[in-house]
Amino acid sequence: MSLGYYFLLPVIFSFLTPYFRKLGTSALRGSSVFLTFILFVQTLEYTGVSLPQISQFSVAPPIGIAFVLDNFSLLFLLIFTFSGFMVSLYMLWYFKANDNTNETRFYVFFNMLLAGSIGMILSCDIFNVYIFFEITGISSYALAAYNKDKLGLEAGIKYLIIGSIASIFIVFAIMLIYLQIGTVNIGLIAQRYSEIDPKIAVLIALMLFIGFGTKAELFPMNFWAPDIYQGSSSHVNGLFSAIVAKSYLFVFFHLFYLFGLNTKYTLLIMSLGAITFLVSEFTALNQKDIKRLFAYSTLGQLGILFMALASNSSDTISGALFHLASHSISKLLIFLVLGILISKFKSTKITIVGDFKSLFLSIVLIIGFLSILGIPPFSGFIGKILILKGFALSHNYIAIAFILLVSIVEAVYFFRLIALMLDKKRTKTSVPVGFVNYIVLSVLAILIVLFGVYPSLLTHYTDLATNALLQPHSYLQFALGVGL
Amino acid sequence: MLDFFNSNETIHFIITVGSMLLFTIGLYGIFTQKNLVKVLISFDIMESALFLFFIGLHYNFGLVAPIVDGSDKTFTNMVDPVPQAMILTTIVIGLAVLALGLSFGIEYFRLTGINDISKMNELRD
Amino acid sequence: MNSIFLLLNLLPILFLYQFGGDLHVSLSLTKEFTLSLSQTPLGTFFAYLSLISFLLVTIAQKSKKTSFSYYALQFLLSIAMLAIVLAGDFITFFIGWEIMTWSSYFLISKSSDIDTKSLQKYILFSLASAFSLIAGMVIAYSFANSFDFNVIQNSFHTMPFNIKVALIVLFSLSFFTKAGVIGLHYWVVDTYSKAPDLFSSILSAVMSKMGIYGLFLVYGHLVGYAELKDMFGVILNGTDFGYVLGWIGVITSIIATFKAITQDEVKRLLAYSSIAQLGYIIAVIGMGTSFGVAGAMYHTLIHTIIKLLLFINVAAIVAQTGKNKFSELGGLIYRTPVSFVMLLIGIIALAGMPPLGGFASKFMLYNAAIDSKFALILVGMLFSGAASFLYCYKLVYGIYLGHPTSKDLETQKEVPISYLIPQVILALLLVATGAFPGAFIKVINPILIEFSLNTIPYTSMGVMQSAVGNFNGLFIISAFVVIFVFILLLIWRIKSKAKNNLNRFDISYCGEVPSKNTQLHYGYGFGTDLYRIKFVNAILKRSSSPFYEALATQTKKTAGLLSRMYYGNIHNTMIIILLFFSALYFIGVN
Amino acid sequence: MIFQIILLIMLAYVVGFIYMGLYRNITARIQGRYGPTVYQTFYDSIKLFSKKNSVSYGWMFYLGPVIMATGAVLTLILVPVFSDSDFLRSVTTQGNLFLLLYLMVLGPLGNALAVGTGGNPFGVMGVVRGLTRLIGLELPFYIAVVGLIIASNSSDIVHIIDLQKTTGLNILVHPFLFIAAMISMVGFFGASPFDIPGAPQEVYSGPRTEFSGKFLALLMSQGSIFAFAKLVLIIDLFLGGADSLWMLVIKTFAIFITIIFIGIVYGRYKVEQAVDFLMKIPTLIGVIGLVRIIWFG
Repeated sequence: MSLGYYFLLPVIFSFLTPYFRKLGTSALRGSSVFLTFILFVQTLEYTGVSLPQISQFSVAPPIGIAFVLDNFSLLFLLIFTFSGFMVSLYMLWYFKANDNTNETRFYVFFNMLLAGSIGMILSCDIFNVYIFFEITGISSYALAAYNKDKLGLEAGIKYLIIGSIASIFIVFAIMLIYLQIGTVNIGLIAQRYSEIDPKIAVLIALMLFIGFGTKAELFPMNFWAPDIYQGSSSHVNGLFSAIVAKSYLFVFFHLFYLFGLNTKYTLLIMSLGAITFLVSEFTALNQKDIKRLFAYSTLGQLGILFMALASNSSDTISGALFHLASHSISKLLIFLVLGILISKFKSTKITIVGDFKSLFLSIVLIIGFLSILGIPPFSGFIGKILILKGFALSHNYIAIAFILLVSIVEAVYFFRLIALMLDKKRTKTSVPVGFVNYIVLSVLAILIVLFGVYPSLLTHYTDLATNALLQPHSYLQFALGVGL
Repeated sequence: MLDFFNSNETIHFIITVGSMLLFTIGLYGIFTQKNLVKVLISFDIMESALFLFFIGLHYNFGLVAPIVDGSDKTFTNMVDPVPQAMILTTIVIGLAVLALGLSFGIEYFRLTGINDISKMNELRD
Repeated sequence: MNSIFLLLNLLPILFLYQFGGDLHVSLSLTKEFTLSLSQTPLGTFFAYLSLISFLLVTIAQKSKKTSFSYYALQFLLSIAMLAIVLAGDFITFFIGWEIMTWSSYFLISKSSDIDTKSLQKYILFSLASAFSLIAGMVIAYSFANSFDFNVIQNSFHTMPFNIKVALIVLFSLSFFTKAGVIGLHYWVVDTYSKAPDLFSSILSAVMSKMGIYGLFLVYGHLVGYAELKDMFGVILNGTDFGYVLGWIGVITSIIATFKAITQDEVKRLLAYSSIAQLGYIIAVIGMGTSFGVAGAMYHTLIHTIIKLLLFINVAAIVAQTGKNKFSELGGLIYRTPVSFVMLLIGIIALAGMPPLGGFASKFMLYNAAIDSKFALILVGMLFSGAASFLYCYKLVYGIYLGHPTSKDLETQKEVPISYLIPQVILALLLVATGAFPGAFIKVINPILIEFSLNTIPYTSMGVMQSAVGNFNGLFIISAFVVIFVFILLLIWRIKSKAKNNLNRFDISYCGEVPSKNTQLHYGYGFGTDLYRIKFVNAILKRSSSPFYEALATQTKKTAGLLSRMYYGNIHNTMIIILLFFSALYFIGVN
Repeated sequence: MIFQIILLIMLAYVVGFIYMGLYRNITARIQGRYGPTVYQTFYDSIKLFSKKNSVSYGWMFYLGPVIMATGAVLTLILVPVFSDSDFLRSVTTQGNLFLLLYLMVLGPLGNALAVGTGGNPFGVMGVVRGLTRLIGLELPFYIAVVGLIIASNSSDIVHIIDLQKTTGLNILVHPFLFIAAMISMVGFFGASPFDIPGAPQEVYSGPRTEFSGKFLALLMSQGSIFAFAKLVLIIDLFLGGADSLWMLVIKTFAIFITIIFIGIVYGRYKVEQAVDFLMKIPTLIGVIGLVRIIWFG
């Protein structure tokens, strides 16, 4: 299968959604499951193929779309397609158990979101990256607001405004690049980035930094993020946290290393990542709204990822990628469980965590929590220790101390939730889980445990991805092969 | 005198200054306006400024539009088509965002009667 | 269910026995991480200690209605501890450590009187301990390029001095927290007192010992006592390092002892006593001499036995009467005589009285201090020991002696047999260690060899050798028994008849005749008069809780302050982004 | 050996009671009273042993005094009475100074158990006061003992005695330790100013409130045996032991009379005052002696 289908299939499905709706709700839901399943299986097939691979096809020459899949993007592709698959399965239950008047709208934008985020990580043309960036953006604004309720719309509007700012920065940066070098091919830009007038280079770098950093929720550009998470539905938050934020993160660091910005900006990004981590974990302590709480938690984890990914050392980056994968799975798990609880209790107070009675949900939720906290034998532990080990190997002890100290703050609210869950004095209501959710949540939980006890399953890919990120020769060769 | 205006440098200068002025107007709008529609308009002004800037800088005096109609097979004397294609795409995207934003705004206004973005603060701690 | 888990708990013991001290397995997780088990004499000792404790506690659980998940978590906990003590590298150690942390957390949460605050205290301190450990282990990795204990041990002396100190401090902090050194003990008392009653025995007897194991591992194995001596120099006959640790331990022990005396809740008293007893161990663990290590090992063993015995005893009483305060108990001696005798044996050992095993371990501790000439530390230890008589007496008096404080206490029956079986076994162990104090030397000597220290001379099972004289436990206990029986017979034979079972109100009471409503149980109040002693008052009125409360408040305030940034105004957010860009641009361009 | 032990117990019993009598007599004379005869306590003991009835509150009440007496006797036989003689040497070598320190507390513990069983609040009050006082009382004594152990590098009492033949008596070599130990000893003998636990005039009767008949007799006898043992211990540690019966009597009497004279001129401290005092002056003196040994010895 050509890489182009990664983009085309979701788009086609997205456009066909109203038609599927006419065929019936099961066709609609089934189509999405089918799509994400195909994409996921296809991605699994790529794990056995020698990479990078390229697919190129023209829309209107000379503007063609060229996709390059290297090991770095493969890891993200795996995460995205897997998360998408899980969410689409989950939605089978969700729309059955809840109001489904907005179902069509959700699937349109869900498929579009997949198209956009996958396109963003596969595209080797910075302008196409921008286009996919916008597609992802528009579909996530729409997903935030798809219920057309007050909070959702507010979230959508806020997201849209922030997205517009980010896109202006990115457009500006791309224009400046084109004016300076006359190309939008990432490979060529990477080769010739050093030829740019230093003052303009700083401007371009900063604009890209602000543009993608805003979307990737880096402090101090992330004041909007908790609002969006609070306003959106829980499963949408799962998508934001597992797919959307990660795709921006991908572009951020892909360009960061390709353009050789790592020599100059490492310290800046690391310290901003650290501040993100610190501020969000502290802020999370006071939250009363469960979705907002986990928004802060997501911000915090992204902060760690920023710290680790910017660190320039292959050990840390490999750990960070592991952590990223683990975080995606765990957060998805948590948000999906929260979705079940919220749809039961019609409330988003943190106390709902203490009100339900379901052994299965408690166990998977606790697994998710412990994994994010980095407690063995769950996958988050391996991620965290790999990151810390990487920092230790580069003798960056301040980062280690920082991460560990702030992690204690993180533990405060996670264990407050767990204590709430274990509190026997609360009256508990039993919660229907749904057959599909048993499967989805157990798969996620099992993966968390599996990566925790048998990490080489994943470290294999993260190591390859790290190599691909830090030594992008083969990527560049392929990217340069694209005529433009 | 006219030659002065016909030189590339002058045109580029005027375009740069003009579009940056326009950009500043948009920026001013963002900084001061709180009405959602006005904010969206400000964004569009900024975007338009960028489009003008980009297209304008790629226009050199004496070149024609890059339209291939089949009769002329030589691609000389044309402006670089890439920026134009890019801007076209960006305009489409900008339009989509604008439309989405306005529809959000309308829906939100219907529900709450608020169109001031600084008063949209139901989502907070 | 109980029998199933009893068998399950037997399995690891058999497994360990089967391997006969030579278990070396490793399993590669990733290219850097290996899970490896590697049995050392030290680990074997702690493994048996914890496994047998779990077995005994499981026996006691027979008559208490216990859910499957409780048993399962407890079994998981025992396996985690096994992983800790058999670990051959830090990854295994840490995984075991954390599984221990969360499985015990869930076990504690199953208690009926646990509250969120105590749970939070427990888990946060445990995690702080774990994070300190993780920091130490990654720093060690950055120099040794391996998590394997042996590799770290071999490359330790090549590390820079400040890294060595940092490692020792980090590891010590981690394990001190687990053992509950004063200042880091904030979680201990609440947790021990509010945990499920039988689980408190595991917490105090076994889990705190994992901290001690960690200290042994670091000081004896990873760093090595010789290296400690080289690093920090020598004071008197011991190391500087040991001297500092000695004071830490002694101060812990003294403060906790006085705190224990003033407690009203039985399990809180035991918790403080646990802190105090671990203080002794910490006081000698850093001395770097054979006697230091032997004393610490011996006291580890004895304290485990005693605390298991006492906590099981108290758990039985609490289960039987439903009361857990001295002010609500009393006068149970003739209702639950066997329990009383068991507790009596326990406190005699806890006070370090001859002829039971408690004295043997205290003797070893004191010898260690004498050996290093740490006289003031020794005096401190003796002093704390003297003060501990008070809480020992409070324990036995408050529960069993004096008068019953309520009617239902007068009709109590003896506790179920399943509680008594482990207690009897443990009491016999205390008698055995008292009679054969030398026997344990045989267990300690391989560990001393492992730490490359001189072995302790062993003459016979009954005799405990030391640098400054020895004592014959077998002789003492037989002399005690002979004299005891002799005097008993003598006084028995004296003609005068004792009027037995006198009415308990038939006491001399200033001419008054006490009635049922007269408060006669003096027990729960005692200890309060200690406040009148200046020195003790100075200790008692201080507490670590204001510090931690203030820390929590400050954290909350900081959180409040920081969260005001996220106040949901999108307009300001936009402006901040733009201003941030301009700021960065100006910095970047200039 | 058994014969020797019984002999020793008898000796201790007699000497102890005579000293007790002397204590009462001398105190009375100093206070300007006539006082009981020297043998009065001895008679009391005999009388109590032969009383027909005694009150018991159950078996623990019975066992308490026995434990106490056992502690006293065990202490007695483990303290070498005569230096340079094989008298009970095979027994004394089985123990050491640490063991003795702890055996000395076994008595109060047994007492406390029995008192607790009796259930008289005044008795328990006395016990608690006693145990609280013990905190302060032990401290200077421990310091002294630890100092001696470190100075002579042995916790074997026989060795400590032997060593004094070459280095000189410990009372001269380590005077600070001796003073500290002596102040403690005043308390151990229940003499003023540390006699609050018994405090007959104030708290009814203290720990012994409920005891009568043979139990009280046993308590008194063990008290006198124990007093003798303590005196012997002091002379062993500081005065080089005694090589003959006469020396033993003279030396113990000297110590004993000192204790009386110290005690008699002071009023009674309250518990907290006693502990406060003991933690300050004698402890400080002891610490000076100890520091002298470790750092300058």
